Amino acid sequence: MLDKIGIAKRIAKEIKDGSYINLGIGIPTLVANYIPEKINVVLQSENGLLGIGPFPSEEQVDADLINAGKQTVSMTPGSALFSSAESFAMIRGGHVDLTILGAMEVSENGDLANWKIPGKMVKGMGGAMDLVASADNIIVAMQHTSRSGDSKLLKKCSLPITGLSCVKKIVTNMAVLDILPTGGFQLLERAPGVSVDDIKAATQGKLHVPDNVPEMTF
Amino acid sequence: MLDKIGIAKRIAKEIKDGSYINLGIGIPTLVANYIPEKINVVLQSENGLLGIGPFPSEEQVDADLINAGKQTVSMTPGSALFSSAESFAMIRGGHVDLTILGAMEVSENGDLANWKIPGKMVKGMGGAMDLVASADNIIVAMQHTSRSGDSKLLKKCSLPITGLSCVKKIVTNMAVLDILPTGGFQLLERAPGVSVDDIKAATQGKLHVPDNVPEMTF
Amino acid sequence: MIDKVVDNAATAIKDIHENAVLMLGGFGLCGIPENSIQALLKQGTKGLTCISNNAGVDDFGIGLLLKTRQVKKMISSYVGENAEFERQLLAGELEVDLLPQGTLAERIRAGGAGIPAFYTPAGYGTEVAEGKETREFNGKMHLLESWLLADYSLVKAWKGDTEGNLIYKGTARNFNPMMAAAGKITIAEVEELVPAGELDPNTIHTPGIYVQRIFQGKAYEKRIEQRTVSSPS
Amino acid sequence: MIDKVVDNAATAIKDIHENAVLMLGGFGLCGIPENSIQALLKQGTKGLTCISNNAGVDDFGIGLLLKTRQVKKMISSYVGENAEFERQLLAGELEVDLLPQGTLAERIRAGGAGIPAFYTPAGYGTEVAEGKETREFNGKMHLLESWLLADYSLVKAWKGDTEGNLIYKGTARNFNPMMAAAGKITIAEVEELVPAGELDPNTIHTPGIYVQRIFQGKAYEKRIEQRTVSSPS
Repeated sequence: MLDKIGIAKRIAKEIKDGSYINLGIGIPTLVANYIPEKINVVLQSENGLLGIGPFPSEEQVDADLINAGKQTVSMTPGSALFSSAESFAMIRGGHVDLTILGAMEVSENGDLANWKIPGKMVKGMGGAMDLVASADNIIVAMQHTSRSGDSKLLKKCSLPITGLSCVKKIVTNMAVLDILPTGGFQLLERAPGVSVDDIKAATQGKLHVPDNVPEMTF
Repeated sequence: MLDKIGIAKRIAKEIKDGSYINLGIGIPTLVANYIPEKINVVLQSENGLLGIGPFPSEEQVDADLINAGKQTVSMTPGSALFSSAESFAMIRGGHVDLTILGAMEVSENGDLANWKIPGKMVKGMGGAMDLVASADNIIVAMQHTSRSGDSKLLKKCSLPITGLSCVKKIVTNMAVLDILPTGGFQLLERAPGVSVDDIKAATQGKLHVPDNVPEMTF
Repeated sequence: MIDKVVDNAATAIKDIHENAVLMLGGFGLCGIPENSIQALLKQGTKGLTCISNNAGVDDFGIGLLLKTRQVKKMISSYVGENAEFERQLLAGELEVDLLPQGTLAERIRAGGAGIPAFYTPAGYGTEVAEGKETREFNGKMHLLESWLLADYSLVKAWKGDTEGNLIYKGTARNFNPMMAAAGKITIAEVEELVPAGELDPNTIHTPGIYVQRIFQGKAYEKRIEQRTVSSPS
Repeated sequence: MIDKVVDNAATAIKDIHENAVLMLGGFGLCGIPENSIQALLKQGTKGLTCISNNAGVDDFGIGLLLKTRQVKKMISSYVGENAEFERQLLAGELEVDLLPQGTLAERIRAGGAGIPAFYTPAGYGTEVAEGKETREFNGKMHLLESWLLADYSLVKAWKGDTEGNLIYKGTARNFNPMMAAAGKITIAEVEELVPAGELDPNTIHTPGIYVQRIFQGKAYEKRIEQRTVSSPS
């Protein structure tokens, strides 16, 4: 089983040199810490910044420079600032190469639910619906099951949808899986100490299991 | 009869303090020279400038600073530069208070034709269609008749239309006229030396003539 | 010459009437019109519809106007940091429209730009699509979304000049430029107000044509929601 | 690290193929990609569709590519300064689509911004409306217009950095920023190429994400169409 950092580390391996990436709040934000040094990427913040740098020092903290999670940040050399309309023009126009975000549920045809739980206070979708409707390449970071052991990789999402058929790849605490273009979860890798049977038991949606399912390496 | 400068001078009297104005090529451009000194206006150039100044001195000429007529210009203090999309956002969004442009024909319901003569080389509409479709207040500068004496203030335009029901006021070499909301040319003023009968003879569209038609003053 | 400069926030917002539709710039508490919000609080105008990406926190930003029950309706993309907001929403005292953030930004941009409607893929197949026209373009489904306009837009900039030209700083730009263009009356508060001609025309984010009133703000608190720092390594 | 910087215009445009759809920045001869046009001329690529507000003059700008018959189609708003253009058009050798300038600018902006279609009032009731869907909003008729995209966008900026960030100067900005966003491959030529970090992030007009290749241009002629000067008074 992976912890949150493990999930972030595994996702970091998917990142290609020269990419522009939007990282959601939570585990996705952690991914930035594990991108190999030889790889150069530019992080996009939907509130209007390309080139998110590390958290600032105490002296550098600037209330006018935050990320989409409202955390104070710094800027990398070569960064650019812009409006929210321009930011979502970038996103909607397909200029961001990779979007990494969290999920509550994913269905076997790639539907994503991550914004609303009926009966609970609705905080809003923020930029998630724009991101998932627009990005060509979406990787989801999530727990494979709920605390009570119910699968979150489903035939059909039970929660309100954020976007249809948008997820390409999923990294959970148990496995790495692709969504097949024809539907279904294609199992690619097992987390250390997790068996194929564990994954089968934890996956409600249609799971394609190849003969050989390697353990993740980092 | 007014010459071009006379038409420009008369239009200049219509300009209100604090207005943002787009001036078309030709007579409209001349209007800028006759705006009273106590009145402050900002001239918009649809290629991306608010605050057109006078022509530059020889030393100030900058190929990167032109107006929509491709003439080298200067900038007034407090000017702003922007893209063509932003420029037409301003125009389409109704932020420009007054548009002054030339016309080949105007119809009694305010249709304007000024971009194309069938059989002649078509140069294009440039920004004219955007301006006339968007501006609340359009003043047209034009000759009342063609060289052969045919009226250009018509029941219906014979030339291809630039915009429907868009003209509010017309200043010709012979008269000042409003387009009535219900249709028809409302005669307001005569040019020096021009009689009401001259104007009647030169106007093909429906002309409303009040009892008293004062001569223009400047 | 018509002067856009007003003395202070109270004068600038004086004619904002009950049930007015407002746009308020900012993302979280970053780039919000602090002075205008304080003045509205003092003026007590009620029944406001507030179009703003967020709803502030309990004791700052739009949260202040929620507490005094001056807000009738919020149009936002994310409203999660506010307990009083939650209470009013659950009690049915507050209307809330939640929109995808990019759709919100683009609808406001469309309002300023005279585009009454446009198509976006965001929200297709979700609750957001309910009651909306859909249409396929290039094999992908889209929703028809309409422009948003406001009676008054309240924006905050870093620098401004007497012509109303504005320059924002850092990520405090966010929704401010589009809102400046989408307000019938746009009221800009700035940290530094300079005479016309002092700002480089090439660096202006909001051309003055969009701004009807401008004033020099004061006592900016610029509260930080998540103060995250790197420990020196 | 993937390097966006290329040596010169010839390298930058090398893979532009026959029948490619290009966008070329500029208004008149102001802000046009002079170096890229010269390189295209030398490369001789034919069958080009050129989306550009104007078509240059007989011996400069896109006019050069017209003379060598490399242009199959022009999509522009105003094409009036070019005798060779007129000859080819009347002889049926050149296709021309004329669009209202604001519609052209907004269709390009929509292409970059992922908006497949939008409504504008410009052109309603005119020849431009032929074959287009119309719709009333708020008592006013509008046309449905679709986005424009390009295989390659050729833009010209004043300053650029190695990340592809661009700053334009004066009215040379015009169509360049929207085109930079609407090209599958955007090639930027700049008067001054600086290392990443030298440009103020707050003053950038085109964020580097839109630019795939950048090079330092040379020998800019910056021809002036209408040299108008004030006589000293």
